[in-house]
Amino acid sequence: MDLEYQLIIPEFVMAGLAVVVIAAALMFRQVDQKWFGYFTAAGLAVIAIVTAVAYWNTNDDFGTVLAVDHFTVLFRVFFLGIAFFTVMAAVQFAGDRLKNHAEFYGLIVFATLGMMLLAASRELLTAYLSLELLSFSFYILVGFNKLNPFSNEGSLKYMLLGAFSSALMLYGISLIYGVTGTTTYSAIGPDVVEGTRNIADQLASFAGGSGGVDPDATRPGLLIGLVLITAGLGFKVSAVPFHQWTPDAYQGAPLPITAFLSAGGKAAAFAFFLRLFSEAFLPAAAEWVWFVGILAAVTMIVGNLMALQQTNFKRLMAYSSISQVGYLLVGIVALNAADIGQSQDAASALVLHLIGYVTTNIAVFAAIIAFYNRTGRDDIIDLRGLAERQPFLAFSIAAALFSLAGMPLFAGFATKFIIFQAAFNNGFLWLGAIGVTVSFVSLYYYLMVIKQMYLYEPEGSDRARFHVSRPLAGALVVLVAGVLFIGLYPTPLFDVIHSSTEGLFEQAAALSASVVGN
Amino acid sequence: MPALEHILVVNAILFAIGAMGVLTRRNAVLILLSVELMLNAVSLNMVAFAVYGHVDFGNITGIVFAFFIIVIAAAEVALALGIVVRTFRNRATANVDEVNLLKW
Amino acid sequence: MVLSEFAGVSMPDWLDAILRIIFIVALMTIMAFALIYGERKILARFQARVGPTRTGPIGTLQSIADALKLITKEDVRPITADRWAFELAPYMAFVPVFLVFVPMPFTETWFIRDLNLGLLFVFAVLGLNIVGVVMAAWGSDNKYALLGGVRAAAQAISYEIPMLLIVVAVVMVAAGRLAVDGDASAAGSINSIVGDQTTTPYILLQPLGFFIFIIGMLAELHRPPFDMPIAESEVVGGYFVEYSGMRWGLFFLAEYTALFLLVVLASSLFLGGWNWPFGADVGLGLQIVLTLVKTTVMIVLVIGSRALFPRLRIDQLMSFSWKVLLPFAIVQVIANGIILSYGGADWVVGIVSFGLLVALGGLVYYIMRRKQGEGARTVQTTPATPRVITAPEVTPVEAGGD
Amino acid sequence: MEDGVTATQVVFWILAVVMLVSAIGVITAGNIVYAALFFIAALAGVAGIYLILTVEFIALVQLLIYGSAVVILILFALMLTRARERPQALFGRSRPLGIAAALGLMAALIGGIVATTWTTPESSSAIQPVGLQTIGDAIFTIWIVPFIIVGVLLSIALDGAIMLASPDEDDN
Repeated sequence: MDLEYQLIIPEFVMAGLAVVVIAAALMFRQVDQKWFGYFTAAGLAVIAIVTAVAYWNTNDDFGTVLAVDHFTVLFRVFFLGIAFFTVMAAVQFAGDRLKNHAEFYGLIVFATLGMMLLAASRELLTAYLSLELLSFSFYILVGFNKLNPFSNEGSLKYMLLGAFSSALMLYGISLIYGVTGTTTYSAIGPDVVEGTRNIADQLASFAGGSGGVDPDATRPGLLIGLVLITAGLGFKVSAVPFHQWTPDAYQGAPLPITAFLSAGGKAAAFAFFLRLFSEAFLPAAAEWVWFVGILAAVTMIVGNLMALQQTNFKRLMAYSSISQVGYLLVGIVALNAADIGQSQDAASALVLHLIGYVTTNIAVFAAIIAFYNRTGRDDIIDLRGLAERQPFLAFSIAAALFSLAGMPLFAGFATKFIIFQAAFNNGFLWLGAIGVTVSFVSLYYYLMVIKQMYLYEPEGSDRARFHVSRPLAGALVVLVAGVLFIGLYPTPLFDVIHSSTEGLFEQAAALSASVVGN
Repeated sequence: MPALEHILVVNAILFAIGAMGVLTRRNAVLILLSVELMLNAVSLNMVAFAVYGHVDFGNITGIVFAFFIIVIAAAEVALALGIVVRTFRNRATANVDEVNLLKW
Repeated sequence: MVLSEFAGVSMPDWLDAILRIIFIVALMTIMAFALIYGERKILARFQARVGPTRTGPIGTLQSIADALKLITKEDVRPITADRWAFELAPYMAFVPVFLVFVPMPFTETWFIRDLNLGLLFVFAVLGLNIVGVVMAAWGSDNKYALLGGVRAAAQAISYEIPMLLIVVAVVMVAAGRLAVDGDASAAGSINSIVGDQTTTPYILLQPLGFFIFIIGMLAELHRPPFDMPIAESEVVGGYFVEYSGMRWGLFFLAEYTALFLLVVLASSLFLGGWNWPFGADVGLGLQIVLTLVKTTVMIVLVIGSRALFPRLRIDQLMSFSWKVLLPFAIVQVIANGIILSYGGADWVVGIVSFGLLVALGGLVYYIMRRKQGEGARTVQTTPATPRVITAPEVTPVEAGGD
Repeated sequence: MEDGVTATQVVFWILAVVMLVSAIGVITAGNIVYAALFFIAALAGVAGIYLILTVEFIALVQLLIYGSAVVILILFALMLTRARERPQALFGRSRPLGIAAALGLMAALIGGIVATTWTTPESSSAIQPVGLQTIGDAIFTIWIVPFIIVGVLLSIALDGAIMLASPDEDDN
């Protein structure tokens, strides 16, 4: 079997980068640790640029397991960017508060590698293993501050629940495999159509014992598999009934890792979600749309309501990110449209919102990291008077929070608008309505933070102005500019995304054509 | 050979027992053991599907999948025990709800 | 196969199975008695003594006398011990070893079953032995037992890895050679590996493998110089310190049987087992003789190492496995892969492996020299533990039997 | 099935009962070591079922990896975390809820499985054992990427476990 290894060179280079960083730290013990961070960041930037240039026009498969198409390349560059900004934001933090720096950066790179592979997978075994690669890196990274009991605890809970959710998802995968006989997305698609034809009727007839249906097509196992996969994925993206680990892991993790977890972890899980549900399960959309819809609604509502009562900034961001997951799930629900074009619009809207949300979130966290480097505190009340002590940080946080709340001019508005529009267009009025309503609720808690920064005087012994280290400030400027840019002029980004999601729907388009043909 | 449905039902029971362990136990090591039971049920499921449904088509996906699940489970145990040992060094307990600085 | 052929009659399956089990148990017991007697005699020679002489002609019945004493001895369980773990542990340690007999080829046709995955089977099943050890250690509720058990577990997992990798390397070579005859998939079966060594014993192709296998074998069996888990001067006998009577005897039987089995395995993998190494076709009788001679030579080697080498420290033992043996085993596997996939000849494999062995020796020598140079002289010059010289408790059997 | 109750089926049910009873033992044992020992029994049952399904390779891998490695690691952790000798409550407060949820899951799974018509070969003689070579070929060609990922993943797990568990200078 001939495999075109040149397609996955970036992944190999990533693994090489991580190994080099870890090995270099063993060899050069005298070097200032921050250089490992800058070296990693430089490596990530180079890989990102080279990948973007060299692979953009690729549309190929690596064996049966990976697809290297526009979608993959877009997400490769996206994840590399996330990792780059995380590392830039982490350098000073890690130098001050962590040990084993090289392993810290190495694990960030490995986690990014897992994300890249996850976005590229078009086969369940590969996807599962990539997801585990990603999760394992995060389990370690969350517990990285190993003398801090909060960090241990977050890591322990995250790990145990993560393993449990993996088991649920795997059971679902096994049922899907049992029904369809394959784990390749594109091959699942047609079988799913076979398998779910009239599942509702079949279930009804099974319950009624009438037995009047064709036994060859009686496959509720498929439905259970779908539910379990969604539940497992719900854990990974922290959708609501499965969100318990999120606040703990977020609060326990070192701050840069909280940023990385909320941005990268979520983006990767959604890339997987999107590819799986559009390439493999779209033909069965009528079966899963109701429970994903309920998941989305509950997630939006509970996430926002829980966020209202938080006092710790990390926990606030945890619940905020949960509510954002709700909005993203609306995008998944909206995949179920009358025609393929509308589905693709929904997918593009989802990716756009993902990019906007991630940019914003990293901006918030970069600013909070800068604040934490100075003060070592992360409760909301500690932000008091930040506008006087460090106006730029206060402005960045305010801008990013406005964006998360979905205020016009900022990224959040444009992207949320498009995603809700997709939901409205595809007939999910109620979801869109819930989303818009809870967005107003979210404005309240974001404003509380902004109020602390702008309306109160600084408190405590340390009221002096302070400086932000230059690399971190630079990264922050870029991120805030990105938030404003996406908010004001999302069209070019949307076009790029739209061209990348095209490949996801080839299968579904072919299938629907054949159905129409019949 | 036993019927496929019988194997699947046995696996489902094993899986549910594991889930019950995860939901009722509070010691980290015991939760981990329960998760391992669930993973065993899954790999058994995979092998059963591969053997009954698809081997004759040359499809051994399920067997390969089971192999990888076993490997992952081992790695998971190693890592989880590292974390447990770490927690124990800091807190002298391995019970997840005694580890309660954060709300569980 | 073996028994029905041997007796020249056909018999029902269940009878065949029962006879095989009886055969194994008998062989196991006899081998253990012989080994214990041989060990005591050989060690005595190393120490300028004569060993057992009183029971039977030149002491040959000593082991049987010991066994009788063990059986009649009171079986004591400490009051704080965990009942189930304590009482089941000897069986958990014993049964896996018993199962390892299944794929062992004593001659071309004498084996219980020629498993296609025989090598994997041996290691998978033998690994379970350690569960019994840990159960005993935990169940005894004794500090020294627990220490011994933890040491045994650490040692077992550490040395199993290089050993397994080396077996993989051997299987790669075997598969390459068997593929010429058209059946590479038989390379997992021990008997076909032995069958392939008609002209070249694999020790010539994988000298590094032989070395690592012997080291790993000594460690797996807790034989000196790797006997930290049962070192009397450190942990007063280790994990079975609280055992007495027949339960203790079971641990002992398991240990000696494992020694015998691993020696048979080593001679099958590297010395050609029942095969005459220089190209002659051998009949059944000669095969038995060859197996016996090869195993005896290796047993003398193993027992001799007990008398000749000082005991390591536990940290030295662990670093040796992880920092020296494991990297070399990995390099060996990679080297074999590269050479074989590019169609290299057998002698290339052998020379590379030999080169690696020399490099390993050089590395160990260099480390020891550097340690001495750094002033860690005390570590290196600590005399061989007094145990080896005086050896009043050479085998616990003797200690009990006197 | 066309061939009535065969010996294999009897063995299967014995193994299944052993496996399930041991699994219940794992989740109800009052002592962690007992739970680990029950776990070994459950694993042996699973390995036995693999043997019935004619996949010796997976059975042996199961024994090799779980039997030696996992169990040793677990007992190790028990010893390391055993400093405080007092009876620990092993069950959480929400026990009835957990049991109910798990029973609900079980009912749903069994219902789904029974209601589904699975693709099976016409007779059990159509089931061919899978050779080791087939599995090896598949892993190193079709599944080479997963294989590499697993390699990376194992090294990460090892690295992380060592880093997290190793004592620090300012450890107490």
